[in-house]
Amino acid sequence: MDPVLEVVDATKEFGGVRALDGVSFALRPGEVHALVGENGAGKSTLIKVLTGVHRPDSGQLRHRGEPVVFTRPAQAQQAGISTIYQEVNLIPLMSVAGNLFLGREPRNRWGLVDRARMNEMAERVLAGYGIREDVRRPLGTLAVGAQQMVALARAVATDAHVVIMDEPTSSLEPREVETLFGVIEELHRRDIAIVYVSHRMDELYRICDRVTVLRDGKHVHTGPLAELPRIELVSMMLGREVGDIRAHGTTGFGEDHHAGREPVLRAEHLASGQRLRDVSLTVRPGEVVGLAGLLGSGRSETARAIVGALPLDSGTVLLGGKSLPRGDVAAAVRSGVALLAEDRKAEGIVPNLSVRENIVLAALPRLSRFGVVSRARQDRVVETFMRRLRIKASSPDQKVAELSGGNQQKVLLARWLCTEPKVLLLDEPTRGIDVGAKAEVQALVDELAKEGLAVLLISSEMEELVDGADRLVVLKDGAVVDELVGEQVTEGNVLAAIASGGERR
Amino acid sequence: TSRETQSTGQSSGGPAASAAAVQSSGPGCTLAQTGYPKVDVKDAIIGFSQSEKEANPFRTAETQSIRDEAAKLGIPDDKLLVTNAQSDLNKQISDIKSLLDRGAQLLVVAPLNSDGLQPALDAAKAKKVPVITIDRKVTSQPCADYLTFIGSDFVEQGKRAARQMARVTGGSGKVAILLGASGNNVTTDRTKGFKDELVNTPGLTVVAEQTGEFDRSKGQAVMEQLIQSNPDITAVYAENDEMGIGAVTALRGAGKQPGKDVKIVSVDGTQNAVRMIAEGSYNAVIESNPRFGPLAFQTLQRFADGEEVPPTVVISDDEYDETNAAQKLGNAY
Amino acid sequence: MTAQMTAPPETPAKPRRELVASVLQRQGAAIALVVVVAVAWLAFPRFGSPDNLRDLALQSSFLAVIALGMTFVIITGGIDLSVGSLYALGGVLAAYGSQWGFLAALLLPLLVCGAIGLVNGLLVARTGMAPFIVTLASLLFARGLLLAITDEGSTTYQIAPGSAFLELGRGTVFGFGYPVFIAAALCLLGGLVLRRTRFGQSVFATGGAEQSALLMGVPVARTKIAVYTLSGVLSGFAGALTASYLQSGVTVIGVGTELDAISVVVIGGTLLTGGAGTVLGTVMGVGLRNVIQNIINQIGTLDSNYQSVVSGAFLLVVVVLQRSLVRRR
Amino acid sequence: MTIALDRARTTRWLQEYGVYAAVVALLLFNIAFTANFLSVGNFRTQLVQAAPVCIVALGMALVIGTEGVDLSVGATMALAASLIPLYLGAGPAPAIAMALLAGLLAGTFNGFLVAYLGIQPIVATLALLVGGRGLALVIANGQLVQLHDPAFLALGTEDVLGVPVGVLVAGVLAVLVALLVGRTTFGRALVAVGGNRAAGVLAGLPVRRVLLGVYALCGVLAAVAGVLSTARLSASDPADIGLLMELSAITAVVVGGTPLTGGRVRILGTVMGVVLMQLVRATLIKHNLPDSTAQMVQAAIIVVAVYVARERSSR
Ligand SMILES: Nc1ncnc2c1ncn2[C@@H]1O[C@H](COP(=O)(O)OP(=O)(O)OP(=O)(O)O)[C@@H](O)[C@H]1O
Ligand SMILES: Nc1ncnc2c1ncn2[C@@H]1O[C@H](COP(=O)(O)OP(=O)(O)OP(=O)(O)O)[C@@H](O)[C@H]1O
Ligand SMILES: [Mg+2]
Ligand SMILES: [Mg+2]
Repeated sequence: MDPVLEVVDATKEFGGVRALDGVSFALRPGEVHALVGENGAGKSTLIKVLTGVHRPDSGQLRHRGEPVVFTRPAQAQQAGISTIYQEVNLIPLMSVAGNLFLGREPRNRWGLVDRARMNEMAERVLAGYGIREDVRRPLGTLAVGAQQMVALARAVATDAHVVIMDEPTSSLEPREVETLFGVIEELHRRDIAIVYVSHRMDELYRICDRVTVLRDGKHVHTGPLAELPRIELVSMMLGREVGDIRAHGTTGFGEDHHAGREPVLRAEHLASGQRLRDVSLTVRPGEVVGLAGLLGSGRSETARAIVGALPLDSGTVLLGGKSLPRGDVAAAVRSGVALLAEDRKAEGIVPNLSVRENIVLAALPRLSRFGVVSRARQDRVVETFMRRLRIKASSPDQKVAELSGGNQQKVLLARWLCTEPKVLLLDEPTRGIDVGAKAEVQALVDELAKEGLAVLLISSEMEELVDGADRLVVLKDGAVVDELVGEQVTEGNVLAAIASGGERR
Repeated sequence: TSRETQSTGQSSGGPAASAAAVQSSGPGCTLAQTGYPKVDVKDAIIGFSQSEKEANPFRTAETQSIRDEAAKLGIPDDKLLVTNAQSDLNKQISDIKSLLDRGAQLLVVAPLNSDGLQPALDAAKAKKVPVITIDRKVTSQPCADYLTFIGSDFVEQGKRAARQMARVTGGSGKVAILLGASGNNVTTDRTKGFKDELVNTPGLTVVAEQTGEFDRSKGQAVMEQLIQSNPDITAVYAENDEMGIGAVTALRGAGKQPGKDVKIVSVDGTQNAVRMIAEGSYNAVIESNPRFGPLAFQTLQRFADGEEVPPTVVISDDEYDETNAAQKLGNAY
Repeated sequence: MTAQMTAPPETPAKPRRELVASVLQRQGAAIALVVVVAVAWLAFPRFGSPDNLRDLALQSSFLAVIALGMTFVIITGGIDLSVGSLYALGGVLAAYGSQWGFLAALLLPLLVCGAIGLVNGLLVARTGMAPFIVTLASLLFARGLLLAITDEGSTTYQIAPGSAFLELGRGTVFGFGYPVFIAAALCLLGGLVLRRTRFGQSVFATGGAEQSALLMGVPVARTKIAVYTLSGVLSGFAGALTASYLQSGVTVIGVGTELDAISVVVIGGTLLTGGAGTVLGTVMGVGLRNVIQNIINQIGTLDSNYQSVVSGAFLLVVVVLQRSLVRRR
Repeated sequence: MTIALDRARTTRWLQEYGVYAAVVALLLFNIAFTANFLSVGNFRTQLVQAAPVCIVALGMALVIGTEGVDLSVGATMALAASLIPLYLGAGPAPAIAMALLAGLLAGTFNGFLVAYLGIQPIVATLALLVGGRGLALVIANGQLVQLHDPAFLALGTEDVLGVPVGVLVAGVLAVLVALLVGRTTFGRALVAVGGNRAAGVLAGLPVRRVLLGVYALCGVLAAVAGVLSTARLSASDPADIGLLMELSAITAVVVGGTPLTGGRVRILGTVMGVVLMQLVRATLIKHNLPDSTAQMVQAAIIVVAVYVARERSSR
């Protein structure tokens, strides 16, 4: 079968970093093709080459057998290739309907955009994806998952014959994931070819026909997925021996920890508007407390409230028995609370600064005297943590924006660890990072807890929560509905707690 | 028909002395000709539209002169309406229209620019309100669009500056010109007059002309540059006193003696410049007389009385040099 | 203005309190305008006189045309500092062109200023240079060009008294000058383009999230080029209107007009960060500025130095109020 | 391949060192084609004239680093200048102190609007640009005031160690500001706030205080420039001092390679940017070009300089 879309021997460099190195990739009509690899393997770059966002330095692009050059994403779209990019890429200030139809708005006979019809059509389309919001609302006011569904609807609504999805499920909740899979099946039936990128193995095996593995910008393997053992796939991604990997479990977490008696962190009756109604929880030193709940249940808000980044209507946060001043992040950080934020790009890295400067950012007061930064102490700290977290960067002077997602995440973790915190709040610490890095981060969390750190872990991955946490607090609609301890910490119990909404207690 | 306008002030010494006007040519304009109503100045509501902020001595003296004369004539405060256009042409048009709206029966306007006030003049015409423009002529029809223009002859100022320049330099040397703001017709006229007259003194050559935008610090900065690139400059013609004073500072900074090594002639007649002549660090200043008050009110009264008003009334400009600076310092503004 | 223009983009239909807040925020300038006009009407008997209102409308029309283009530029997340110079240049070119008749007088400024706007757009869109600095350079360039064609500003081109072109700026209907109607029509059209065309959607998308817009297939570069060109053309046109009104190509106008235009656009509720804004808001902003200016004139006795202090304070009050309304939401 | 690599390297080099190359090129041009260029006096003049712009540009660079801009620097200079004659009777020190205090207040006011009320910098500082000079004129009663205090005027005329006072002050301030940016927590925080404000907040940086401090510093630096310019002019001239200074300063900063998008501050680049623009002006004056040509040439140079130094988006 002739491929519908194909790159041959593509190379792409970003100022010395070779993101793609002679990669060839062919997509057959009607197949669901998985694209996998570690963080920074070049998946997103390959996709951007396929869709005209980047032009390859060398190599050729073929569409239905004909050589083509896409200079703008619009051209790829016109050719019937539509894409959902890794980060939600829509216009937050524009209405939901406007986003959905941007560039192909229905027009009346004077050529003017017919808003009424557009809204009506948008409502109809989105209802099919289980979204019943006012389509005239700015898109930015929707929850992230809903936004992702809008992006999906937008990509599928065009009469495309190729749909490319770059990590579409990373911010979807299980119900939405099912909707997405339904859509993919439908597209499959219509003989539309799909490129699917994800770090979640289960998903890949469930929906994909074939797989292409990239490593360090190079093509490693292409073949049918079903007959490829999972462990072999992982070994190809990581470039390590199968046996080496088998020794580890699926997550990087170890056994339960031995927590101290007295909680170091105590949050009492936190409330903030509609989003947080009543959350109380405690974390003891050496303990990993998981925060479970559906998307939008207020987990991130809880974490933000604890560090003072969310204005509280009522409630107190006590650290070691002393209450933290409300709304003062600096004070919380000084007292030893650290929040690894959910959105790495928006609230984590400072892209223009170097790896070194990013790492020491929160610890500056400790590394300076009279406001002057001590170079020696700074370099020592940076070196220590780069080694300990195995941060892959050409040097501490490299711009953090040039690192892969997983390494950026490690830089942020390092930023917090070098403040020597008492409490670490981790909001989706492994979102969007590859299996290798993920296991490393998980192992690190484990190790930190063993050293006596109090950890609050937020994750949308049930497996991660259940494996990692010693105790689980379950949230629903901004309030605590249940708490699971020890043996109770199982996937089933969490789901039951969420479903029953706290009646179990 | 031309007519000598008499000075209303004291015969000597006081500031008003230099407000005497010389005649001008052209057919006159009478009340009958225009068909405007007869309005007695003392009982009228008078509007004065100033063009720029009163941040420089010329504008200060100009506005003050109008106010003083009105007070002298016993015009109550609420019958003299004053606006300031803040260097915004559109605002001046609005100002004038609003003066008309507020019932002004006679208008004195210091135009921001020679061109562009037509709409305001038309509005005055429609309301049969005579307009006198002072200090700057507008390119419209006298008698038809406005009554008359009272002001200096800027070209003549330039010529007089050139003659002074010839005198103080002894007729030879290299001259730098500090131009006024680009696009301003005062700049154009003072430059033209100066250059036209300078031709008669073959020993003097212009080696540089750069704008100092009528501003002291810009004048100083430009002068500093010119001294470096043309160390042989022996004279400076500044198109206003402020730039001239800037040049003095620049010359001092470069270790030269202003007024001696490098001669300085400028136009305006401000206290600061005239004092410098007396002190010997400046050579000559051609006055640009801002005291339009007496003449303006006089002219309006004569027009009301049915007399013929010439299209241009040239105000007499004094001249300051080493011979008279000390004793005429009180005249400077 | 028409209903289409008045409708704020994407009215959230839900809770009433939210709706009120959003109207306050979006139409803050309109509300302020109503209040200020009401106060002026009561406090100054001459404010409401037909002559004053006509003059107010006429004076506002020139700035409105410039600010219309600025609104488009700012919604794309850019800024155009060259409008003041282009305004002056447009006037000079119109006066210069009027010797060859109406069409030349109109087209010459539109073409030249449009071309400079196009260069602005090309530099911004294709090289990724900051709009602030690109248009700052063309502010200088356009002034220089203006001086070059007027012999360093010494020549002022007059429009011959009989010229048909004069009618454009000086004709009146019901005492209101043609520029008032022309500006109103342009703003109406501008509002329609912004709200109801694909181009308008591209403008919002470009300013809202440029990278996303690009990935969504919006012709970002073309949109940018178009808005800067539009801004240039409109500034040139405002200059031509002014020249016709003043009967000459005055060289001393337009200094600082860019700041006026930016501030009225911002007062009108358009975000400087791009992605949101309305033409109606801008029109209200222009009205507000000129009404305040008019009130200062009505007071009449305010020292000229205090006038700018009052203008600055006023700008501050409006911006702070608007900001607190946005926050409240 | 190697060609591509060379090109990439040249581009990077130009980006990094473009201003320096341009300054050198312009110097060479002047040495070759401008009469009397190579003289101590001439270089002194250039430095003396560049000093106030440089001081303002230093503050502007910091503000731009936080993703802001300060349009009110010229007005702040005027405010500072307007206060000097009022207090000069008590001696130069009190007069200067009052002027700097005015700068501090103006800057703090801007900073408050930006940091605590969340108003966009352009608009926040536009208010002071519009009103500040008016206020200065009100204070000064609208008049230029000739100054005679010899100790104060010495600031504009005297040398220290053979260097004019203004130049010395600018040099020292440049070094201090460079150290501030490179070596202190404040400098780090400033750049981080400009690069990613939300991240700064979560990292526990005192974001608001940093912003307030940056604008306050910018105000003080503008006031210093105002004091020096006033001394040099030997007159307090609130109507004209610092007119359009905001544009000169921003141009210098951007030409010097600091992007307007924040997150990066180049102090040496800024100083070079100031020097470049000063040399351009000097060259145009020395060659007696008419105003029209001068403005167009300046426009072209700004575009070319910024084009070369811009951050390239890879495609
Ligand atoms: N615009 C860019 N500028 C510089 N470097 C880039 C750019 N985009 C990608 N890179 C680099 O190219 C490499 C490949 O990145 P890419 O985003 O394709 O990885 P990925 O496989 O999608 O990783 P992830 O799983 O984290 O999404 C990385 O080293 C990355 O740092
Ligand atoms: N900008 C916003 N405007 C209005 N509502 C919002 C906004 N951001 C979030 N919400 C709402 O607040 C609630 C909680 O937010 P959020 O989705 O961050 O919770 P969460 O439990 O942390 O989920 P997760 O971290 O998995 O994304 C949701 O109902 C969401 O729709
Ligand atoms: Mg990716
Ligand atoms: Mg969350």
